[in-house]
Amino acid sequence: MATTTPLLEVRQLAITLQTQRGAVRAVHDVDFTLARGETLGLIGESGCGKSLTALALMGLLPEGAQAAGSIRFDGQELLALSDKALCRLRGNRIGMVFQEPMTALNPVHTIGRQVAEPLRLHQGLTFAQARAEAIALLERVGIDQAAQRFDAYPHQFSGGQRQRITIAMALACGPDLLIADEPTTALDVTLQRQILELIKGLVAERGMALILISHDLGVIAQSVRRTLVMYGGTAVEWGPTRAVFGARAHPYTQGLFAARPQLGTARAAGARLPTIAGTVPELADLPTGCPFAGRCPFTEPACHAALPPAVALDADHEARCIRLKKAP
Amino acid sequence: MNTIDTVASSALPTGAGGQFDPAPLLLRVRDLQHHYPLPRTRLLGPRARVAALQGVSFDIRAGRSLGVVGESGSGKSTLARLVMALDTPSGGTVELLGRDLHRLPARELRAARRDFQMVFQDPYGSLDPRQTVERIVTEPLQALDSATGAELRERAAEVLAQVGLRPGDALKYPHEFSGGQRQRIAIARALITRPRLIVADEPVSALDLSVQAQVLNLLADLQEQFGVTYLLISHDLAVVQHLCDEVLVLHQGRIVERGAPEDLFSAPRHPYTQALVASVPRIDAL
Amino acid sequence: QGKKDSVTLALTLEPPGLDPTAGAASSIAEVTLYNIYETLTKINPDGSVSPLLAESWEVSPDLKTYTFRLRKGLSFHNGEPFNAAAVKFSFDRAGGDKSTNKDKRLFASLTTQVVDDYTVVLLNKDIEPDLLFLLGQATAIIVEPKSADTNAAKPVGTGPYQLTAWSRGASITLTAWPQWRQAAAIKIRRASFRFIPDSAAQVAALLAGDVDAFARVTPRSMAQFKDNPRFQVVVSGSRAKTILAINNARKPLDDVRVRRAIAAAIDRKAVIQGAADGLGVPIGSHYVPGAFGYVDTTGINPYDPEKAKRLLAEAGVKLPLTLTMTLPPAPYARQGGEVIAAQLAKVGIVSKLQNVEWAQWLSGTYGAKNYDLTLISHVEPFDLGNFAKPDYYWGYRSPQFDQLYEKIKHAARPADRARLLGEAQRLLAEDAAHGFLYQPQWVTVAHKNLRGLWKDMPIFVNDLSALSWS
Amino acid sequence: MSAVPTVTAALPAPGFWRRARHHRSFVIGALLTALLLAAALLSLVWTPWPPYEMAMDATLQPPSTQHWLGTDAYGRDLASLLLVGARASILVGVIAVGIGLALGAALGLLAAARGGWVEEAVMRLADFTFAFPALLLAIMLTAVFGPGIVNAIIAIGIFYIPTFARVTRASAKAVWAREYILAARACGKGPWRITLEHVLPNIASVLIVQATIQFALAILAEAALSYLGLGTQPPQPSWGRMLAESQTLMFQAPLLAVWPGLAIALAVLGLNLLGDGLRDLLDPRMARQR
Amino acid sequence: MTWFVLQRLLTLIATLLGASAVVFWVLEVLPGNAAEVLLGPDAAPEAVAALAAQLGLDQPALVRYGQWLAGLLTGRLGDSHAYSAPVLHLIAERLALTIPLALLSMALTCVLALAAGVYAAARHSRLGDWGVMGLAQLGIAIPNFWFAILLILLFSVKLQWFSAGGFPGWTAEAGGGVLPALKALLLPAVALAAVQAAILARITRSAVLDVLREDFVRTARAKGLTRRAALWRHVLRNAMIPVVTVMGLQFANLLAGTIVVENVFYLPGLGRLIFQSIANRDLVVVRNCVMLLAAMVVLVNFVVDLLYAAIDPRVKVGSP
Ligand SMILES: Nc1ncnc2c1ncn2[C@@H]1O[C@H](COP(=O)(O)OP(=O)(O)OP(=O)(O)O)[C@@H](O)[C@H]1O
Ligand SMILES: Nc1ncnc2c1ncn2[C@@H]1O[C@H](COP(=O)(O)OP(=O)(O)OP(=O)(O)O)[C@@H](O)[C@H]1O
Ligand SMILES: [Mg+2]
Ligand SMILES: [Mg+2]
Repeated sequence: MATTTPLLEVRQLAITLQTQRGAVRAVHDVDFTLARGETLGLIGESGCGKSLTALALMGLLPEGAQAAGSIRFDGQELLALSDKALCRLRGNRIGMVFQEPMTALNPVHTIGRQVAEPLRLHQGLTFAQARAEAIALLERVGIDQAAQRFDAYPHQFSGGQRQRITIAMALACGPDLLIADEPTTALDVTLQRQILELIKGLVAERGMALILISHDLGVIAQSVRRTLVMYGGTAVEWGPTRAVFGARAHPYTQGLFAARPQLGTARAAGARLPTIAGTVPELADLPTGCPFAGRCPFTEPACHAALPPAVALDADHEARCIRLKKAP
Repeated sequence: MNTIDTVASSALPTGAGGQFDPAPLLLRVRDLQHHYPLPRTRLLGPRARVAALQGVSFDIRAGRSLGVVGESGSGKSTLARLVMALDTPSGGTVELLGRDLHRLPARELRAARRDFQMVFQDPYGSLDPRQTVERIVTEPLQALDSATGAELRERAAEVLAQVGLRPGDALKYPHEFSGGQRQRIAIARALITRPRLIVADEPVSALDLSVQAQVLNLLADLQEQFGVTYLLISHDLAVVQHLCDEVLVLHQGRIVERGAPEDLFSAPRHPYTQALVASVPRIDAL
Repeated sequence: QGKKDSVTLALTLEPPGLDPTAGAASSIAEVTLYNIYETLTKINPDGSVSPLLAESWEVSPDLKTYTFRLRKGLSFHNGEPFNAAAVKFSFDRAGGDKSTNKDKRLFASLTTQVVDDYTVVLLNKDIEPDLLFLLGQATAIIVEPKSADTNAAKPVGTGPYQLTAWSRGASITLTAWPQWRQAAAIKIRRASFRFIPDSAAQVAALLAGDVDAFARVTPRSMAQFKDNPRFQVVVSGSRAKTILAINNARKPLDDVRVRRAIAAAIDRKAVIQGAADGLGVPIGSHYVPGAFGYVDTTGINPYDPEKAKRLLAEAGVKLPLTLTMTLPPAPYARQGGEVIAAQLAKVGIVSKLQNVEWAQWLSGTYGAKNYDLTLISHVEPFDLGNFAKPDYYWGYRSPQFDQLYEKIKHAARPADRARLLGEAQRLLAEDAAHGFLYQPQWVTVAHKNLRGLWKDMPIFVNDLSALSWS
Repeated sequence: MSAVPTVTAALPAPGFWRRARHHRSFVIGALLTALLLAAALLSLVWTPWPPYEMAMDATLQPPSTQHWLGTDAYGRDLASLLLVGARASILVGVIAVGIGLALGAALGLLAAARGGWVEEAVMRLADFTFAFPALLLAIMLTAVFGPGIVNAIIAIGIFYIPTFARVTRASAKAVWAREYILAARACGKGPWRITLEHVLPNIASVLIVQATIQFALAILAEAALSYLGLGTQPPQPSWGRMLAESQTLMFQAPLLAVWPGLAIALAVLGLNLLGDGLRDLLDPRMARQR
Repeated sequence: MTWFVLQRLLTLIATLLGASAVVFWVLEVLPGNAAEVLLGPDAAPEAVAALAAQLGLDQPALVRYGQWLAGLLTGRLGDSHAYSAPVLHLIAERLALTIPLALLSMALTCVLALAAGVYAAARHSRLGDWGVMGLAQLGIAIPNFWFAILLILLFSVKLQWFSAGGFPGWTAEAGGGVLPALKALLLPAVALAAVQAAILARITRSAVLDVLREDFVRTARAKGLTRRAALWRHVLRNAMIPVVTVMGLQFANLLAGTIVVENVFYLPGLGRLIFQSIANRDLVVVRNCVMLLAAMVVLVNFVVDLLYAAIDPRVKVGSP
């Protein structure tokens, strides 16, 4: 029985924010499931709700934000758990890596102490045990001379090294699920590649499930098996990465892919990139119905009526667009 | 002009000899060096220094665009600041239209600034939040000559139209615009003096994919229309490839490779360029 | 109950040192006089003089030779004997070149002769009818030659009390000296003085029971103790004169009509109310009720604003007349100044109030005579002579008064003196030398069971040996 | 060094007044401050009684229909004195803050613009002034030039110079690090023009907030100086002086101390709340979040 | 680090030297002199002149400045004009009160302010926050001498728990002792601390709130720390960085604030000594006291800088 329940099951997730202009729904109608060992990518432009979704999974939404729907982790309803119970999960069974390696570490604590903290907290290790374990972890994520640098402070490390340290922290207790929220956006491409390789390797090695958030199509393409494209707080298309990237069923997905300058294709003088008209609207200004309505070249009155239902296109590949239903 | 070897040849005095290329030489950078001093750690003894640029030389011909790529800390921004004469180099020269910018008297340099302008990375940070778009856009003119208010207004309306903003936007404040629109404002500011050269330091790296495409198109259009020359700095190889005729790869303050972007990115020679190109995540890898 | 033999007194100001011959602060005398140090004569609450270290004395008819017979068998706290040599040393020192005694001039005119161990003769160059009173003041204490220079910190005298502790800024503690001649009669074995300048703190300290008696408390706080059964309030007369001093040398104040106008513009009752909360007796001249030869001169320049305006018009003064009024920091001056300024304003005299520190008052007003009007209390008991000093800060010059004063100095018969004094008072009143305001009264607030407090206070003194608990 | 909020707000941002209307601290603060100003202005044209008129037969009266707040020890009308006293508070605040702001901001801007040894010198000078506690400085100055409101104000103002210099420098440096400054330099503008056109407007909100705080502190400082007898001098009324004078009668006529105390507390409270409100309203981070 | 300390020390000495010159010349301009004040208005002019000569007031200013500086270096500060006691002794006596008073109120300030500030920040925008910060607003708005009088009214006059002022001294022989002395200092310390604590509480609150918004707090929470644990382990030390700076500045204000409170509670402290000595023109005392205060302030700021380095590891490599 237990083997059939997915590790993570998100249903009808909706997140409401208190803003100056009243309560707005920042995320709505997001569904996905994740089995053990599976990898999922969340992709979308800035402000589409990727981070809020991730924070909702951690139970760390900002003050004034409310989550509704259902998040079941290993059969347990997270939205119903007390903060205390959540604390036992966080850092223990669910780990998270954040975008900014420069600010994600406490500047006044040594990195060793910070890496050892979840170990002492969740596994009740003594200081010496935690230290040995933390050094091993740091070495595993590629910090040279980890034992010597255990008592160094974050400012004594480079950006790439710091991101490795935060990964070590997230992995310390061997979580079942790792959430990485744009873990490489602040880094160079060469470092980005190293970090992504590291995460991929660790996921494979430990059999963790991974949720990787990025706005870089290439990163998602190379790192995860399944992809979920978000726009305006909603999942507009999801399925196996190969299928989503290949079929590009939703007009937003199409627009996104087209706008991307590609490396390697020969440069034609005066070549123009196809663009998506308009700009991403504010949360409070989102149109009713399909959030992409208005910017979408195929907008029709029906688009504004209601959020289009998910249309299954392929095994596991679905998208929300009314045009898809009409298509054969 | 594909390899490092060409540095030597282009370093030769061109004089009237450059005529085999139809476009005249606009910018000539020779052996540019720059050090930043580090804070003293000991009472006596020498101050440590960071060599941000170590002997960089290149030329840009009018109407062409040169891309500069390289990892963080390779000296890209330093190069931009030196070309813009915002800092004094530790060594080397920057000649625009035959004049060494760093040897010009202050007054002449100010006048010469009409010919070269800059676009910055951060569309939120590079516009003064307390000035109207009109004031921001006309800033280079305010600093240059004593144009009347009416003239300034007219010129502002003109450039705003050129970058695709509405006339009504002139009296708004930056925070009323989206990132892409802000970058347009920044570009309008650079365009207003009808410069020959625009130095753009990471002009699109803070923008979303869909907005980035709009700005890249705008830059391309403007070049076509006005024949502006770009010195485009970016860490995104694809962006550079899309816009530039020639690329320099900067590594630890030195040029390690240069050439046409297609060639360079399809067949990198220098190990560093190879690593760089290999690291770019691609969707066609699927 | 434990209070039976100790008492805590409070004073507004702390003495800077404990040597009254080296400083003028009245607080020095308040702590030391008759307690640590003694004088040849003792001034009584009613202003009369009785023997103290001198058993008796004789005065020559010309008032120039005084013969004192000293008490025998006394010694100083340090064990040295008290005798005629000590008296001579004390007086010679006070009048000597290096003397910093406030009354240096007086002692300089005295010659002290030792007749035998217990008899001294004082020869005075001038006539000083009040010499016996003056010899009872703190400046005339008898000191012991060897310890004289260290008296400021380690006072040595012949008095009933000795200094036991001085925590500077906070308190001084005196304890009874067992070898004193009538040690058995002393009820208070231990007395401490606390220094509380802030008037609110004074009230609080009394109400909280921290102090048993407060001599010369700020009058304004008296009201809250009058009806309180825990306290007794003693209101005592004084020899002080609070005046609105006028710079007689300055124009237009050199015109007697202008000065009279000022005097007529002042409603003394209101001033007494405002400056001293009603605790004062109006005076019309530089002399106080209760002093020898006093005459009531308050009717000479009565409160009459109309007359004041007339006088100013007569004098041809252009109104509004702007005068500076310099006010030293004492509350009576600051408060009274405000009231007087309001009164003068009614007759067209605008007074610019200038509040100064004592130091500034002493150097600017008193020293450099740079002022028009100033409000000040003169506490010296007999100081009519200041009107005859040509260089005094008042700038008052009157040949008539000078003659009169010369006569007073040489008038040996009390009746003559009284008449002459009366004449002098009237002259000053008619000349309107100053705006004479009132004789202040001192308020002592004390625990209701404390006995022996001085009813009247010709000089500032806290005679501990007279105190007891009932 | 110091905790200076790096506020680079957009004034007049749209919705400033709309947001302001709903900001509790701002509304209360603005009302109290307006009340203070109104009292001072009113006193110029009208007071219930002539403020300097004494009535020795009507001293220390309790509040009545005649004297709304009662009378003082000279029989003067307390309500009138309070109204006139507001002038002193405003005078102290405006001039002291004016001195501090004018000189301090200039020094701070200079330090931020020039950097290097100039900055070092300015900051050391500020440290130097800080080495003398404010009250001590005031006492010494009033001792030299005589007590009085003008000297008290100058003393307070002098002490404000380094305070403003530090705040200005810190926020100006933050502005100097922004890219739009680089843009202005790329346009060929010199440091003085940049300071005037870009830096000053962008740190204005910080200075405004600081000014309201210092204003409040100045009112308290005047009260403390008056208590020590070094502030406003008679017959001019000031709240500090009224409070100081009422201390003696605290046990007899407590209301005498209550009114000026209340007036000071409300004025200071108002200014502080106003400053708090402005800080929130002018901070773009807050603007975006709420 | 050594360079850092050395440089701070050098500027410290320069500051003090500058301060000494300013202090001396400011006092030089004061009208009036100690001899006049000591002997009062009725004194004979000859006596005043004799006293002035005895006190050395008739020497040129430059000579006296030199003598004073030399005295400062050798520790021979001379005698007070008014008290004719050694200045060093006088100051030491006063410091025995002022330093404990300042420390006591600083301790009170810190405890109150940190507790209130952290509590309010933890309850951000809730009732507890409003309550505590309302109190803090009130604390800032009330003049401290007024508050002191209220304390006396309540605790000394009404309840008679404490004496209304005065200081019994630290030793039993002067009628005091450690406990009575502390008891005498308690109300003044509270009066002094109230305002400072209110200010510091507000700063603490906003510092804690600022740090709470930092990314690393979210990281800590993501590790499974409860809100409270994250606050204690990760927020506080970071929030201390701005708080410590303000505390340094406050210590200076506190030293000056003692002048007022010492007046209300008639405590023989350094503040009142300065105040009185200025009035008495006892400039020897004033000069040295002011220098002492300045030195303490500068020193405290120096210590704050060092403390900074202790709290924030980034400072060590940092710029001068
Ligand atoms: N604390 C908050 N208060 C108010 N609005 C918020 C808050 N956090 C996020 N939002 C808003 O919610 C929306 C979704 O934010 P989210 O951070 O999830 O976007 P994202 O997809 O992660 O974007 P990015 O790529 O920029 O990180 C945005 O419009 C954002 O402005
Ligand atoms: N003001 C400065 N003081 C000291 N060192 C500096 C300064 N500015 C830059 N550097 C150093 O000079 C080197 C080159 O910096 P530069 O900013 O030119 O790099 P970059 O290529 O623009 O990097 P990025 O992609 O991160 O913007 C780096 O090592 C950097 O640390
Ligand atoms: Mg995000
Ligand atoms: Mg850069």
